[in-house]
Amino acid sequence: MFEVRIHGRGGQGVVTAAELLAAAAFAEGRYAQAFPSFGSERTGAPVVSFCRIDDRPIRTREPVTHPDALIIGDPTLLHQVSVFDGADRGTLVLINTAGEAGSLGIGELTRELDPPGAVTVPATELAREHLGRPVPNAALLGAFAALSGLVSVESVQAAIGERFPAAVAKGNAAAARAAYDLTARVVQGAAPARQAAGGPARQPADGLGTVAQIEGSQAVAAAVASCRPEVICAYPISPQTHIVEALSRAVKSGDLARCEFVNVESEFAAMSVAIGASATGARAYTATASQGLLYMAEALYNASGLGLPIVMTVANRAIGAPINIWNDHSDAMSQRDCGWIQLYAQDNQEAADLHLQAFRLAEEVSLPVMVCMDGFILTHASERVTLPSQQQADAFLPPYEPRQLLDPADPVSIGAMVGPEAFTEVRYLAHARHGLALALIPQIAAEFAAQFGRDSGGLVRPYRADGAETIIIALGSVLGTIADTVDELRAGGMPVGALGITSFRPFPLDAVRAAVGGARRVVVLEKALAVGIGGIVSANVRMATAGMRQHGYTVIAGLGGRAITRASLRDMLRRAGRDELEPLTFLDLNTELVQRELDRAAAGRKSGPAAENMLRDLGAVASRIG
Amino acid sequence: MFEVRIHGRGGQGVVTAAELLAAAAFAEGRYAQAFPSFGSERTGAPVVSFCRIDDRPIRTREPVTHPDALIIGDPTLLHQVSVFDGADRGTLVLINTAGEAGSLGIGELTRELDPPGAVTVPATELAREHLGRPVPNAALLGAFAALSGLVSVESVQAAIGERFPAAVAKGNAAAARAAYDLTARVVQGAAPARQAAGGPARQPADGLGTVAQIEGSQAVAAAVASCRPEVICAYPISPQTHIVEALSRAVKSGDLARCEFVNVESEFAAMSVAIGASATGARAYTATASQGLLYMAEALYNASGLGLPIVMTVANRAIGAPINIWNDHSDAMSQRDCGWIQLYAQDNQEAADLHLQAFRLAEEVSLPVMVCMDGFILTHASERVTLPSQQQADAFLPPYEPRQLLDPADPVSIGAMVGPEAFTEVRYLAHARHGLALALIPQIAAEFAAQFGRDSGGLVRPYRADGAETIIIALGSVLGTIADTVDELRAGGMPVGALGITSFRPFPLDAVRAAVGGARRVVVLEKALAVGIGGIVSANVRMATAGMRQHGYTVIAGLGGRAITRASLRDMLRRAGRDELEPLTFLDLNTELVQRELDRAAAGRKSGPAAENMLRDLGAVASRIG
Amino acid sequence: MTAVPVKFYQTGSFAAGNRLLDPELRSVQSDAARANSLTCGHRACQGCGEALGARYALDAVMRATGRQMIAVNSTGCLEVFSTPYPETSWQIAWIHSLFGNAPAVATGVAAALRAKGQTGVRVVGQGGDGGTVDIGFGCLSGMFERNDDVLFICYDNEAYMNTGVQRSGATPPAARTATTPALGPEPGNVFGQGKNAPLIAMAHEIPYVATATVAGLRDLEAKAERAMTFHGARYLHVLVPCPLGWGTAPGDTIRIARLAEQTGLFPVFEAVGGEVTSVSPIRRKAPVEDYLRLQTRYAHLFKSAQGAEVITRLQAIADRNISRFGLLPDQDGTEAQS
Amino acid sequence: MTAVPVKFYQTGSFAAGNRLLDPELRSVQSDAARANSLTCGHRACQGCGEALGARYALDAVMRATGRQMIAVNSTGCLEVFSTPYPETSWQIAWIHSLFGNAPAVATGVAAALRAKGQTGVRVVGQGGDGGTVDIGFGCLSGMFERNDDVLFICYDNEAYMNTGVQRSGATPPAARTATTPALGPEPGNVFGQGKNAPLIAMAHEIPYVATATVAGLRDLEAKAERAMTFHGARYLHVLVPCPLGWGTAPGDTIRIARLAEQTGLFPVFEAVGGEVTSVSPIRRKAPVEDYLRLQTRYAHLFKSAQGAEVITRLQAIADRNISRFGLLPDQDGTEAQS
Ligand SMILES: Cc1ncc(C[n+]2csc(CCOP(=O)(O)OP(=O)(O)O)c2C)c(N)n1
Ligand SMILES: Cc1ncc(C[n+]2csc(CCOP(=O)(O)OP(=O)(O)O)c2C)c(N)n1
Ligand code: SF4
Ligand code: SF4
Ligand SMILES: [Mg+2]
Ligand SMILES: [Mg+2]
Repeated sequence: MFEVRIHGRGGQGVVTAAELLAAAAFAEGRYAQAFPSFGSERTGAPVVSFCRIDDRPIRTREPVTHPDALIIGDPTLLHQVSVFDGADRGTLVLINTAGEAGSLGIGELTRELDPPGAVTVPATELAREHLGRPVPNAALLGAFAALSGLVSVESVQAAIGERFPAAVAKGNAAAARAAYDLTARVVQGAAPARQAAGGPARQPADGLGTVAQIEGSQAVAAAVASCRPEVICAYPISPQTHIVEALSRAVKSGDLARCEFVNVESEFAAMSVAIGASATGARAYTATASQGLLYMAEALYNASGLGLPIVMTVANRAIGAPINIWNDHSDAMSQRDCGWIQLYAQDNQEAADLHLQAFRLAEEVSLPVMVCMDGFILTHASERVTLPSQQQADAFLPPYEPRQLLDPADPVSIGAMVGPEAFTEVRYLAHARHGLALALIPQIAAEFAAQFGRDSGGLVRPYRADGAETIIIALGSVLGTIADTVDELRAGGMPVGALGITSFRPFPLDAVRAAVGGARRVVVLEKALAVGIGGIVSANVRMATAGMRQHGYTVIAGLGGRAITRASLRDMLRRAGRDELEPLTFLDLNTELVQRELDRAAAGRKSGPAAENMLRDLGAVASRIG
Repeated sequence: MFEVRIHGRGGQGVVTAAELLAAAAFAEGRYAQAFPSFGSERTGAPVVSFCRIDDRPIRTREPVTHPDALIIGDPTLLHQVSVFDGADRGTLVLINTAGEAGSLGIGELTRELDPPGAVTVPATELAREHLGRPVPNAALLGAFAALSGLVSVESVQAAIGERFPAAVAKGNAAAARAAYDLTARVVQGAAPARQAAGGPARQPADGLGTVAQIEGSQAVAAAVASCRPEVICAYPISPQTHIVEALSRAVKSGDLARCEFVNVESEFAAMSVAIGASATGARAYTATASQGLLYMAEALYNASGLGLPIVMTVANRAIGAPINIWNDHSDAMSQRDCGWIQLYAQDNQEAADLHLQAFRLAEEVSLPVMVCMDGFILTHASERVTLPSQQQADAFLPPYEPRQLLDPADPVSIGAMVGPEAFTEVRYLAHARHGLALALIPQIAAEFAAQFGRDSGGLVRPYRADGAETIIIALGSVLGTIADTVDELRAGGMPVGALGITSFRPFPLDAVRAAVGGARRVVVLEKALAVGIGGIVSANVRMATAGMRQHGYTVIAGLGGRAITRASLRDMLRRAGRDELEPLTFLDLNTELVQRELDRAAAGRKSGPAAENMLRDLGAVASRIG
Repeated sequence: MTAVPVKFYQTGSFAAGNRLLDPELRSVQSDAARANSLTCGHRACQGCGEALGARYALDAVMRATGRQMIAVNSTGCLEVFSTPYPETSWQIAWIHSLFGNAPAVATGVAAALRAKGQTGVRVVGQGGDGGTVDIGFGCLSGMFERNDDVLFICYDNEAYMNTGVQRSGATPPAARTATTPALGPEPGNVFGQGKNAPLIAMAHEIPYVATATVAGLRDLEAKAERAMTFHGARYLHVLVPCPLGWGTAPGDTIRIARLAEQTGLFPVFEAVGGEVTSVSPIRRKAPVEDYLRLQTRYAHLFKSAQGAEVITRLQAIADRNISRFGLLPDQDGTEAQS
Repeated sequence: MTAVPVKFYQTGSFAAGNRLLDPELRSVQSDAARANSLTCGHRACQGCGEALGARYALDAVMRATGRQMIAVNSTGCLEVFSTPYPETSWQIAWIHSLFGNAPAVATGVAAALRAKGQTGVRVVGQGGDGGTVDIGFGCLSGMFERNDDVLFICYDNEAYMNTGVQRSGATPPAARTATTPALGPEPGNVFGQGKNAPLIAMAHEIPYVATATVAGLRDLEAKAERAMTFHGARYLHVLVPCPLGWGTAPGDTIRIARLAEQTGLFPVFEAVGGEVTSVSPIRRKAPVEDYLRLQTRYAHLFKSAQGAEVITRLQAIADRNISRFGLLPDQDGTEAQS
């Protein structure tokens, strides 16, 4: 695997650069993953993006901490941001400057790293010349192709061609070529283009569908569109926005016919519109996240209580206060008992596929389904996804045939009060329907696998769990990073395995029990915290492992977007393997920061707002370091 | 214990009758409990109320299923409602009619019961004569005093005097007296008034405070008022209404000074107003239930995230769809992870007391607190409560000294965004504050006990748990019924005990572990259901009992107001004792009803709305029986 | 006759519980004592204005649409008393979701019908004043703004009746409710608060807004029918006296509603595209006192010296309405607009 | 100079993320390239009308109250760009709670001050158009209805900017946003939708309602100050162009705002007790085309034949405003009210 980190400033096309690089690699039959860190387009703000390229599917989701290559779009960043973090002497370094590398003063910054020296390219100048605008990203990629040989310049040019309108594409492609040539001269001959080791096909086996290097949100939107939804309603909230924006384009352009797109005034309204639409026999879809999910809480319980098969994407994000737009599972977990089925996607392929399965499932058991996908980590990551053709989707998902329908020709009343005489039974029935779903989910996944030729969905997914003494349980995209970590630890001789839970509601008690039955210890990695007790998934897992004498650990990780790295996972699992872990552990907690605030609070009553105190503290600390 | 059931029609004062009877018993130094079933004041609707009287505190909360006495306010009910349900030959029966008992055709209805015969009294006529209105309740109570000797007619008259304005009281008292005299003649001498066996004092030991026979909502309102709240905001929802109505009277009349009462437009606004008020340094209070709690969900997380010490009563009620106004714990449980402290009251004394403790606790740890009390079962039940004097409350609860304050003289910003760099720490800190609360809750309870001379609050409350092989865990008012059941089973030789959890958040892992450590099996009785997995409290308890090899049972009971009876508990615990219980059991589930709906659903796709199907089914079944 | 088992669950809810009778008891509901009830609502209180208003409004819509309609109801008295299962009062497709979301659910119904091409089927949302002007107002305003093809009907009984008569944004000044008790220096609901939903609806510039009362059932029917001739968002605000909440005699419901009109306290009008197009003139002007005296919610006004002053203020409100809407064309010279 | 560690978390959020720069980078924010920025908002985009409007409005309130004020902010650009911790831009007591509840939080602040007798301290709520006219509208209307002592200021940039320019209830017809793309037969936002928040506020009959734009900063200040002379609920609606969302040059912000006024698309007026008391007359009337052409959100109008027709419809809207509010006293003979 080759890992690239791209630094630049908003306006330089840093995020696009990563995506283009991924597209170029994809075009050469490789696997690629591109995702933004500081996804800013405002002129001047420092921005980071990442790109991984490999001949095998890429599973890890952590940011690139140890880059094989660094592309630096603006030399003024060198002294403002620690761009060389994690670089070593093998790291290729490409800097956009018209000046000399020597004049940049890098030596000082990289003394300990001792890199083989940086290569410079006047990318902005080349862009100005060929494109007429000082946007250096294409030129940087051309130079990078020459420097690294990771992708050919032709592939870069092709990716540019696919991405931009003709005129812009032409200029960018020319800039890339020029930079390539220039750099090839500088490094005395371009690095030979690497060979793809029998890469994956760009066309699915059955000739249907499309394989694409695509942003997660776009993939999900395409999958949803292929389900022929009839009413889509949405209220914007990051990181859900790209999904519904794509769908609004599909509807407005007429690509998605016989569908109403309703821009509502709140999430409470969004779910309410979906309720009305679903009860009137329309296939209804919406998406939300975080605060939005909370604001529709009352309607969530209502939708499930009424048994309406609405499908909703939750682009998982933290919950405030304090407001935080980054990923964790607090939102979906807060609504785990609202009666909805909850499925968690491991990657964008599964995120897309789960939507087809979700509509099938929802309509068969007459219950709403949430498809949970990690916000930003999945929604904003570009990766290889096979999208269904309309024909395939239609074959898999029959038209919506409602159990109950508001129909003047056959009028029913829906939503009457139920008293003590039947309420227990109504709730039991909901639980029984979840039981039905528990049986159906693997069936639907199997049918999906048979038709589409890939595994998506199901109840749980064990990874090297056989013979594992330690099993780590998690949900969502972190499972990829975990799988890589498991491989490393297994290679080092530690008998560890993993278990992904795809269906969190209904919770597959038996499947979990069976999967972890043989292990001596279970580590549950959770992206949410039940304040005042600790683990949420853990408590559910404990119901499954009742009576077993296992060590159980709860590890809270990734809250509010804190990156979960293989290094931290490795270390944590090793400690777990020695049973040295606390029963409740916060991964990578900054204990000093916390202690200082606890001290402030203990020192006197009027200690001020806690979160703000810590931010101020952190700011102070950071400036003290320097 | 003497148990009375009163049947009548809306407008006859059936609920008031039960309360007056309780007040009369209270006046005689006895314990009494009065609560309505069908609390209707609409003319004509059948209504039931209950009254229990004893020389010891009354713990059971189930409706009176086996009455020692039946008071029937309208003879036309005899053939419409099975008023004799659960009666036996020892049951006293008093019927309001001007006619002959023989002419009512009771014989047929009571053949199997073989009661000693009913006594009649022309209560409506007496009321018309003495009161000028056909409201028979006072007269019925007078007659009942003569028939049963349970209370003296003087106590009945005194209770009437306390309840009504002078003129109305006078007429009612006269009617009661006349009915007493008449009945005494009919039964050939009034039954001798029973002696109170050294009943409890009507004045607390320290001479402060007041002992009252009072509705739970009124008791809570009084306790809240004694905390000197500065902003109260409320949005009506059953069964919370009586509490905030009482507080609105206190504010509007000026009794509660320096307090703003804000009638808001929704629960979302209610919590938001409380947030603004609390951040501005005001002691803020609100109350809600059910749908209202869900509708403020986003604001709940915000209040706790900002660390604002708001106190809120949750009058626990089921959540829809289907809409259901009765009690269970679904509402509070749905928000168990919102960062609030959650305390559950066992009875109305504790409900009142917990509010004083809640403000103390909230303000010390800077976290909001929910005081959860069972809707209707507690909020609408009249029982003996000792209310704090203002002086006592002031001694216990110092003025609110906020940790953070919106103050133009010392301006701070509250509620900024926190990114990945500190979010984990912010959440950890919230958890740490819950840890602080875990230590403080017993301290505050101890201080409370020292000052007020009674136990209220704390983390958990074991009942005969020592040496118990089976321990039943529960929250809230059902613990009273459980305590009586435990006594019965213990008397029968079964080693069973109970554990009440008062503090559900923070969850007292250690205390629970310690309390149930010696038991062979733990039965968790839950008034909520996590659809798709089962128990909620159970899963938390399992975290406490990690590594223990106990049998664990989850029993879902009381959903949507289904009565939890000693008979059902007894039977369930006996089965548990033989380990014959299913791991997940629905107490008193009507399995046939459920099965028929499952069959309908299986029979075809368009099976219609499920809840409504079951209601229709039930209706049909009921009429088939007759 | 079937005897039903004793119900062992507690309610005590002021009004909601009242009407939760068992289906088997329906005979009791319609027994002699109820025969003179004005309402058709299966479990409404006697003399319930809401039951009356809803029946007439919905029947009119049913006629206007040839039964091709779907109704969405918010939580409240109407919802509770109209759905005594197993037999609901509704002969139409009907859904109840939540207290605060009926307008949005109606939007969803309308969107589904549009997506399916069922343009012949029309949508009515309805709720009490609390569900409409308070908790549902965000959704209502959103539905107005999008101009969704929904007629929303508010049955205004000026308080939260279903939960036992608490103050709403439609409660008039001085009225006593459970949360605006007749205590203290300013007993009852305070002056200077409250929202005028029809005027606010007009400010949304939706195609059609109208007000009506149960004293003018023909007028109500005509407006419900007229509303169905428009497409887009429409709003009908109907004053429906509530004997329980207002403390009026069950037989006085229509009389009270008429007095609300004739005092000028409740102006009856129609507006198209945000402009008033017609008003129902007052035939015989009545002083507000006539109206207030019949209602125990205003009883405190007649028990204190200060009460007279309050009545004067209420009269001023009525007079302002009269001149603003031209309710007395002859008296103040302003012609009612056509 | 301190080098900060690389930030390894993903955002990709269109605009929110943009401004989440590290405190250490503030020097960059205020470097040469930014020196000509019109705004004082620490992390607002260049040329941000909202930053400008908020600074002038809040400063005016600060002066009017002698700094005795507390501000409540809803989620949105203003909230995000004004609180770059550890140093916030706010020199006043300030709280952010949620996106949809700022008016209610402000009510709570006002109630607390009243309970504590701190009547000298005044409360300002503020938010974007989304937070005000859409998700916050229920709370806003409730605050209006209760006539709580709060001035609420809406900074209207006609879309949800903080999340990347989606349509709000204040988005004008034909404007392209991320959820009303310039595609299909009716590109951009459709006609016949949208709500006019100032008019609706007036229909609540609150003491004071006014509109302003950043083209008239003195006027804005005067209105903010005047608002503080009233007690009860007040509403100030300020048009604040957004270079990012409207696709305008950062330097054109004030020019765009002025054109919004001069075309008649955004009438500037004051209303007391629900009645318009003054309007800012148009000095030199401009055709809407002048306004539209500067904004890429309307670019599609200039690329198709159909576009001209749409521009005519937009012109009609402007003309209706002009005659309705009497914005051109000379031209149509209607005097602007004093
Ligand atoms: C979110 C929520 N809050 C509160 C309630 C309780 N509630 C149900 S109906 C009702 C009052 C209804 O008042 P209104 O809309 O005026 O109708 P009415 O009963 O007066 O006809 C209330 C407060 C609820 N069901 N849901
Ligand atoms: C309940 C909820 N829904 C959605 C969001 C996401 N959100 C935050 S700010 C914002 C847009 C703000 O728009 P506006 O109020 O117009 O302010 P602007 O940013 O345009 O100034 C959105 C959609 C949220 N924070 N909370
Ligand atoms: S309480 Fe009022 S509105 Fe409700 S049913 Fe009774 S009369 Fe009708
Ligand atoms: S997106 Fe618009 S409103 Fe937000 S900071 Fe930038 S210019 Fe201002
Ligand atoms: Mg009402
Ligand atoms: Mg905006």
